[in-house]
Amino acid sequence: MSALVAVIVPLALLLGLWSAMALGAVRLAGQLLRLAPWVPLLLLWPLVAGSAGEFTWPLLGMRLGVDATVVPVLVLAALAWSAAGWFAGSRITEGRRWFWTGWLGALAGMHLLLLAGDMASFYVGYALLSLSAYLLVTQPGSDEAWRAGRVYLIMALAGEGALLVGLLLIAGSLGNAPLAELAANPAWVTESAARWWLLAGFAVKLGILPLHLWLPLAHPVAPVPASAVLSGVIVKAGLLGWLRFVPALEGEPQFIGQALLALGLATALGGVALGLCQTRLKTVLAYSTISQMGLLLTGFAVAFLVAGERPAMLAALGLFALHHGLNKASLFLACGCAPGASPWRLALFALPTLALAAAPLTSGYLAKTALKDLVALAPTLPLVSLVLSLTSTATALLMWKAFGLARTQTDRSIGLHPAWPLLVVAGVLVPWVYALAGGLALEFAPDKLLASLWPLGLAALLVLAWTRLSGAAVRLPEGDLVVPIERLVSLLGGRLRRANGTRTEASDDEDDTPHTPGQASRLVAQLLQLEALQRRLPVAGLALLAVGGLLWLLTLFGGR
Amino acid sequence: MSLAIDLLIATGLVVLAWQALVGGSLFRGIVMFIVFGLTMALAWARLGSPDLAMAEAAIGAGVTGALLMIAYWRLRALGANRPAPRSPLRARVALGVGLLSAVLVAMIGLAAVGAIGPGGEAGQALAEALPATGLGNPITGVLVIFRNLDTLLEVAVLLAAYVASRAVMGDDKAALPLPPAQDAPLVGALVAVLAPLAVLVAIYLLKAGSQLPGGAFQAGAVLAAGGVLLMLAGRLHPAPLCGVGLRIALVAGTVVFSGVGLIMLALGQPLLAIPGTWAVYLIETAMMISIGATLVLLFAGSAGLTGTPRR
Amino acid sequence: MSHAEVWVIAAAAVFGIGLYSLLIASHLLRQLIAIKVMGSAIFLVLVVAAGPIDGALDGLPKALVLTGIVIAISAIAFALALLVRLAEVTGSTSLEDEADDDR
Amino acid sequence: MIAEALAGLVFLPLLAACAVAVVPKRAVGVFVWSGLLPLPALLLPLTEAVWREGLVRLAVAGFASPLGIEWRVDALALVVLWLNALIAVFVGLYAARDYPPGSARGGRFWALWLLLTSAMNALLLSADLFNLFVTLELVTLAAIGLLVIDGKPAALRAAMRYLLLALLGSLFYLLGVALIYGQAGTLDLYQAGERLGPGLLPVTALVLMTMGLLVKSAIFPLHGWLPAAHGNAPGPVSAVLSAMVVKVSVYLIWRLWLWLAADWQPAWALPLLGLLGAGAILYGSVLAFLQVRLKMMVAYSTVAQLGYLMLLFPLLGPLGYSAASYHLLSHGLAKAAMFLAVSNILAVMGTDRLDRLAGADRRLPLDTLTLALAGVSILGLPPSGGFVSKWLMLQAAWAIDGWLWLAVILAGGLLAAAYLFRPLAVLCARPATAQAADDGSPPSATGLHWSGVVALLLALGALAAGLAPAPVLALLERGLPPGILP
Amino acid sequence: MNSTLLFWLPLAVVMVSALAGIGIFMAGEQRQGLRTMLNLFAAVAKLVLVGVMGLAVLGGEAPEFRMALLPGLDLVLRADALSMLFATLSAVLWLVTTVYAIAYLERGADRARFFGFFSLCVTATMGVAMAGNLLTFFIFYELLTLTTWPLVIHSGTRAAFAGARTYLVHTLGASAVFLVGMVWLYGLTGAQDFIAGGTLAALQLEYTLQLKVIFGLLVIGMGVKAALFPLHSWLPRAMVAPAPVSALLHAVAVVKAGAFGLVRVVEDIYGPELIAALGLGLPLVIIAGFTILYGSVLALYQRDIKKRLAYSTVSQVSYIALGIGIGGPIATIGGIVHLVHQGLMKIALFFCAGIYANLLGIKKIDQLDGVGRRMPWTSLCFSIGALGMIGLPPVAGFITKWYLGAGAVAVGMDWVIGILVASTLLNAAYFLPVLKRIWLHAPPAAWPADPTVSLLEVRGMVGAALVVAAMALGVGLFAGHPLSPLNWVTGIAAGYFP
Repeated sequence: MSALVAVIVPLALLLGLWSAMALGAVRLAGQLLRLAPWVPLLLLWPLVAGSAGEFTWPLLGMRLGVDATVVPVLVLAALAWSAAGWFAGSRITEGRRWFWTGWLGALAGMHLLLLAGDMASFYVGYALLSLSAYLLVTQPGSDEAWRAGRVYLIMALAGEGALLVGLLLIAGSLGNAPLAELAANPAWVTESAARWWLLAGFAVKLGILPLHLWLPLAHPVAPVPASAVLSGVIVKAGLLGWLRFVPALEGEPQFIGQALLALGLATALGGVALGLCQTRLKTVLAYSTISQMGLLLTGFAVAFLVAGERPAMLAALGLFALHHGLNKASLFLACGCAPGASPWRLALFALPTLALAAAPLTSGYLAKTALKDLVALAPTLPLVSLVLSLTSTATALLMWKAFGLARTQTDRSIGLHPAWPLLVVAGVLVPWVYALAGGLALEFAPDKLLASLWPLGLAALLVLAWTRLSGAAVRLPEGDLVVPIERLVSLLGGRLRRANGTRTEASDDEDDTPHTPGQASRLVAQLLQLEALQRRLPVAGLALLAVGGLLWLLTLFGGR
Repeated sequence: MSLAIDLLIATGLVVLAWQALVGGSLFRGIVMFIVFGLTMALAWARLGSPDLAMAEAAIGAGVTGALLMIAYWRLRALGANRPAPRSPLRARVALGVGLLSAVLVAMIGLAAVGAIGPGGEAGQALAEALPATGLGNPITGVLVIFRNLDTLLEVAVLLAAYVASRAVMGDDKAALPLPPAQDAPLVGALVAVLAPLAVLVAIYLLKAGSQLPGGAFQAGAVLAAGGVLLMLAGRLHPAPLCGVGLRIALVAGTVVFSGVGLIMLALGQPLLAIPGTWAVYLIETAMMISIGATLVLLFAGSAGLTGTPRR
Repeated sequence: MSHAEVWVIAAAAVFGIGLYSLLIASHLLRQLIAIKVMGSAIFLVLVVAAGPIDGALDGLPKALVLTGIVIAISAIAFALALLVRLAEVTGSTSLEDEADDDR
Repeated sequence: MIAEALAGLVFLPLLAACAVAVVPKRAVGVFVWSGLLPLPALLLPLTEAVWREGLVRLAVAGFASPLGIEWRVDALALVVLWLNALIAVFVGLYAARDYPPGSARGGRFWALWLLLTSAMNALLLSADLFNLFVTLELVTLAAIGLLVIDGKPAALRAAMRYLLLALLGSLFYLLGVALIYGQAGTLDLYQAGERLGPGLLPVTALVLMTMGLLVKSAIFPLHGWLPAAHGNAPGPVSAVLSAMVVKVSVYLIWRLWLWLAADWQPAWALPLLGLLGAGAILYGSVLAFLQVRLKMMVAYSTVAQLGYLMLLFPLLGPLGYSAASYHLLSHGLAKAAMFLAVSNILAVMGTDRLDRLAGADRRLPLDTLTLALAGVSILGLPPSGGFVSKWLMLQAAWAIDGWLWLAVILAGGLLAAAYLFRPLAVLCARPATAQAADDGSPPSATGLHWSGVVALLLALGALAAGLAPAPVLALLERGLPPGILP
Repeated sequence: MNSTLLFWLPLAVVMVSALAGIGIFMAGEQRQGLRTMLNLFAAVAKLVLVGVMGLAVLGGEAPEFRMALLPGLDLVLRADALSMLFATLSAVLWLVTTVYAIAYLERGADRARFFGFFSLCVTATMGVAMAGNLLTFFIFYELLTLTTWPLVIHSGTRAAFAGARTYLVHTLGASAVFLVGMVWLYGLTGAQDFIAGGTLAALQLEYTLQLKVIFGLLVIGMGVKAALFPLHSWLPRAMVAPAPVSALLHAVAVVKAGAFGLVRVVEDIYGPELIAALGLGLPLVIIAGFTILYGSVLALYQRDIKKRLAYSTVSQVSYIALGIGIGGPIATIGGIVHLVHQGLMKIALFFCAGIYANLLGIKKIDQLDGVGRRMPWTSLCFSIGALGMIGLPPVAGFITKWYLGAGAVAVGMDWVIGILVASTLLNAAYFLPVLKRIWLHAPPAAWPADPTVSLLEVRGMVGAALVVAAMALGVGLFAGHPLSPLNWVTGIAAGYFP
């Protein structure tokens, strides 16, 4: 029951806000807005109550409930979203209706997504989330926002299309199956390629390498709280999708797991490489999200390499997601509060960067070690763990760049919003609390500490070397590959439109001359002349005699 | 011998038909037509049916000829007699029509010759049923008793022709022009003798009709001829309105015949059964009056007739 | 009733001439005469083709012919009235020279 | 009881006509309506009798067929009698507006109208070949008299041409009768049928009679006189001409070929008659589409629809027979309604030229509706009577695999759609000028004149024929011609 | 219920709007009060009657009106589950559209003619829904063509006539083909009423070739009105009709009659087994699939709102054909339930298009900038409709796509999912930019036309749009509800696949 409430409240709020605005009751709208930040916390209620509801009426028979895989993302969503909501409540001034429609829509989608117990509801939540996110991305209304929005929408829809194909393939045999049943006996996997369609669909949301193009465009351009939520929470929906719809079977051929592993590592390193070439802080952070998601993929790939490791994988990935979500959200909020204005703010900004770089004793170290242990389980080449550590170095480099950019933002007039420090604290504490609750082995064994320390040292060494040597930084436009693709599309579009131009819509403007019969053409004139001829008596007589004669012959001789 | 006479009359008919219809002036055509009518009467006589001969002579040649003449005169009075332009089309089609009608004639001739044979069953039935009716003349028997519906409808046709020609006239004109009366002395005397004679002959024909050749149609035609004579002699003039008496005369034939027929039906007899010879005479006189009046009015081309000339 | 064939052939010939003239003649009056002539020819065929009943020609067709003659005269009379009216209104006595009359 | 009904059908209008010719103008109205209105009532007992026995016979003047004249009423005759009665009454009601019985022309009009009705009843009853000739003459004279009652020059010339051709047709018919009497010795149509085989003479006689009747019913190559005559006739007259007068001679062609020549199996002649019909359908429709004047268009539509009646011959069979008879009925009603509506439009708008009638439906909503409803029946779209006949004809064509006839029937329907929707589109168009002047209220529709209502009733009759054809079809099923096995 | 009521009820349902139509014609142009009252009364009465009949059907009885029409052939109006579905849809939407039309034509001309033919058209639609055999279906099917023609030419402009002419050419051509098919069918099998599961099932494939040709003819006959690919070009051109006409007719009555006809032919005449046996399902799916893509692609290029909606209708209606073509219980349910969904969604879109055109004079898509601010509620309805069209949950379109996809896979036609997803993307491609313009663009300085409009007019139109949008949303959201169209159709499909 509580789950249903959690889903319905944001929608109700959206409708109330909407009609208030439409009817012009601004005062009522203001009051409703003040409620908005606290709605995400409702998520915690079903977590606590743990009730599972089944309602046959809505959609195709909606099941709601909370289960193990969704808990970390649930907590992350509750915390990050409410903080961002608090921040947005005071900071968003113009285009409020547009923003809040997007915000509450996304929130409702996320709620439904998290609490969904059956495929249809999950897909409904996911679709609502994607569509509302578009509104958040295009909220500023600048040209750049429109471009980002267009790219985002195209890729989001493509992803959703793939998702739909996968879901329908499953629905063919199982109908609107509950998710539990899906995970329990994945018999349907072998029947069709549904699994791979779903993998690709969710990969778009996670920004895995070839499909990441929209992320560096969309996240930075959105208003600060929206970027925080986008990068922090919404991206994790993709992970949830993988966990639910892409189960690994026993005798999975090895090359699949290795391919995924490689893709994850490539994304991690690629994200950092591209991030280093950026000039804007929020874009750097966006690329850092891409690389972190790559790491998640490596963790996920393990399930394909070694059987029976699902609980461990769930715990590790959940922890990592939680850690990354909170810290990334706080970093984005920082962008809204001029981090470079005072040393105190710089310190606040530094904490999450260190966590992300997996400095020892931070939540990052915790998550990264869990991840490394997970990957170690898989019978892969030793090279993989080495590369994994290198990713920490890379992230550290990226964080250093971000820190550099943050220092330049020294506009003191922008106040420090309390939501930022709150989120930073949560980022530090909550992963630890979760790890303890989750029962993860917390060793502080020296080799683990050392293993997390040397990458940082290497990173510091590289930074020093880099600034000494050239000082020139390589510049890349945001969204890297998107730019050439866009140019290609506009070229193609132009030619298509020109070709189509000739066939523009027939001008059917409403000229209202009455309908008059067409002018008689020559044939018609001849026909009328023939008719006039038949009127004359001699011709009629001739016709009569001819017909009579023919009839006489036929009757007399044709008869027998 | 009789074959020669028949051949003569037959070829005469064909030649006269050709003369009337092809070539020559219109007036000559009309005159030839009247002669053709008379020859036709001769033919009927040769074929042993005096009734038909009288009818053909009186109506076929006499009244029709008069109508044609008065129409020709009126057309000339209206100046509408200029010959129509000879359209090229007609020349081309003429040959075709001629050829095809020749084929048609051959076909009809062949068929008709084949049809010649002993009298049909209807003829025998007539011969047997006639004595029962007390009539001598089979034609009157057929006309009034056996196939009386035809005769009734035929009088109705005559009435329809009159009303239709009134409809054609339209309201604006009282009557069509008539040639000025000839006031030469001899005409007056001639008329004074002939008019009563016509009435007398008509009555005689009517009475004799039941036993001997004659009958309502011939009597009516003679009356009409008398009327036409009076008109031409200027004694009788067309009038814009049709007097009540004349109207009753016009519809007398139809009304009396239908009346008798319906009364008999009411009395349980079959429809249009004729009770006796008195009924035959009653019907015959009514028809005579109707036919006479209608033909005269058709000749006059006016709604009614009056004795006094209009100023 | 002798030599019925003679009459029948003559009647057929007269009918042919009438038909030819009706279709070809340009003056309406002549066409009406043609109709009357064809009528007479048909009556001839009707009576002669019926054949003799014990010596004399069958009486029934003769009665029909009488009716036919009266019908013919009434039709011709009406046609003449129509012709005169047509000549009066349109000034033409022929159906050939009229232009398209339903303009 | 039957004899009185039959007598009434013929003599009531006849005597009424005589009365109209005699009585003073004031009293004409009474006789007109007393002559016309009882006609449908008289038909009721007759219908019941035909339903019971299938055939009603009456020897006029008590003498049996070879000598006397015999009246026979079977299903087909009854259907056409009903059509004649309905047309005479309803179109008569309409005509009372243009030719009030009291007026000068009224007297002549109603005399001819009653004579025409009586003559058609007599024709439909009679089974005697010569009597048919006499009634045909009376019908022709009365019809042409009505045609020229307004005295328009175009009408006069059309009447003259119609008269000449009609007389020519009658002469051919009479010649055929003469030959048949010569051979068969009897004038009764059904007796002659039994006595004559398919020899040279009977075939010649039949062909001559058919030629005469083809001219009078304006079937395709010989239709030259119809458009001018029906197009220029006054409203009610054109309605009765198209709905009844032309149909009567087609009815006689059916009688000759299906009863008299029932067992001659003229295997090749029937398709020729069918082809004439097909030609009529296609040629008439195309010309109807090309017409500029509304009345001429409807007249050409008659030429086309008569083609359907001739399609009976190639599709000979119970289905084809009931289809053609039903088409005769439904077309009569629909065409009469259409002519009345068109004459209303002509009266109110002053012209029936299509290019000057744009937006007329505002002023004449009822007549546009009548035109549309009648159009539906002419098109053969459900739920009209036209559809029923088209449906049965299609089934008949399918039964004998007559794909040509199937195509012609469908093409006829589509072509009819072409020439019928064009005027409807013009009527409902909004001319630019009218729109500009549309600031005030739109031109108010002319009041609901009862003459418009009469036209609408006829159109609804055509539609109703579509909804309740079962009784009529059952009746026709009963009176099949001898040549056709049920 | 007693038997006499059961006999006359179907006829009453069909004829109540006909009587209203005739009354409206009689009332004439000036008496607007009487006309509105007649209109509303008839709409409500019909809804009540349909409701009563629904109860009877639910109660297991089968109300049936039978009249001997041709020897051996009857005019049958019968209420079975499928006909009730379409009848209820028509009755409900007629009431809503009447309210909308009254408001829309407040300042229009020729309203008597409009509403008269409007009522007759609904009579025809109801007749199509209730028809018990193919002949009755054909009669009302043709009546529908006739009564819609005057509505299409209502505005009387040249474009209207061009559109009407195309409409006529297509529909009358199709009726000729349909007639030949029907005659042939009756020739083969004799006159039979519709039987769930197909009347021809008992034919044991004697005339396979002829049955295939007949099926082709019947599909062409229905295909024109159901706007299947080669026969669809009349629909966009008929968009010149006023908005209420486009709304009810081209989104619900005419187009649905064609689709409904297809369902009848496939399910009630041939029956699913025979269709599968003769292999007729595949061609239908291929044609429907191609139409779906073709319609969507063409919709991309349209600048005029109603033209774009028209092409979207062309593609959406083919879902129904796709569903019954695929066969199998799930896809058939998807196909038939789309009858209701598409009706609701499309009518909402047309209502909004009508409001934009009537109140703001907006006809082209690029005039739609910022209209969301000026008319928030109308734009909301438009958005719900548009999202439904794309197939985004929770609007009704999603349910259909879900069932069609699942059904296709269940039968083994996986490639159909490709079509569904492609069409979803194409729909998004031509609807989302419109939504973007409506909501996210700045409004122009002045609207093309801003006539002073009475409150009644605005409330009537927007109210109707809102009601319909709400229904579209509700049907989608509460698809599981026992009374929802989805469960209703599941019951119907149970009849076809025992």
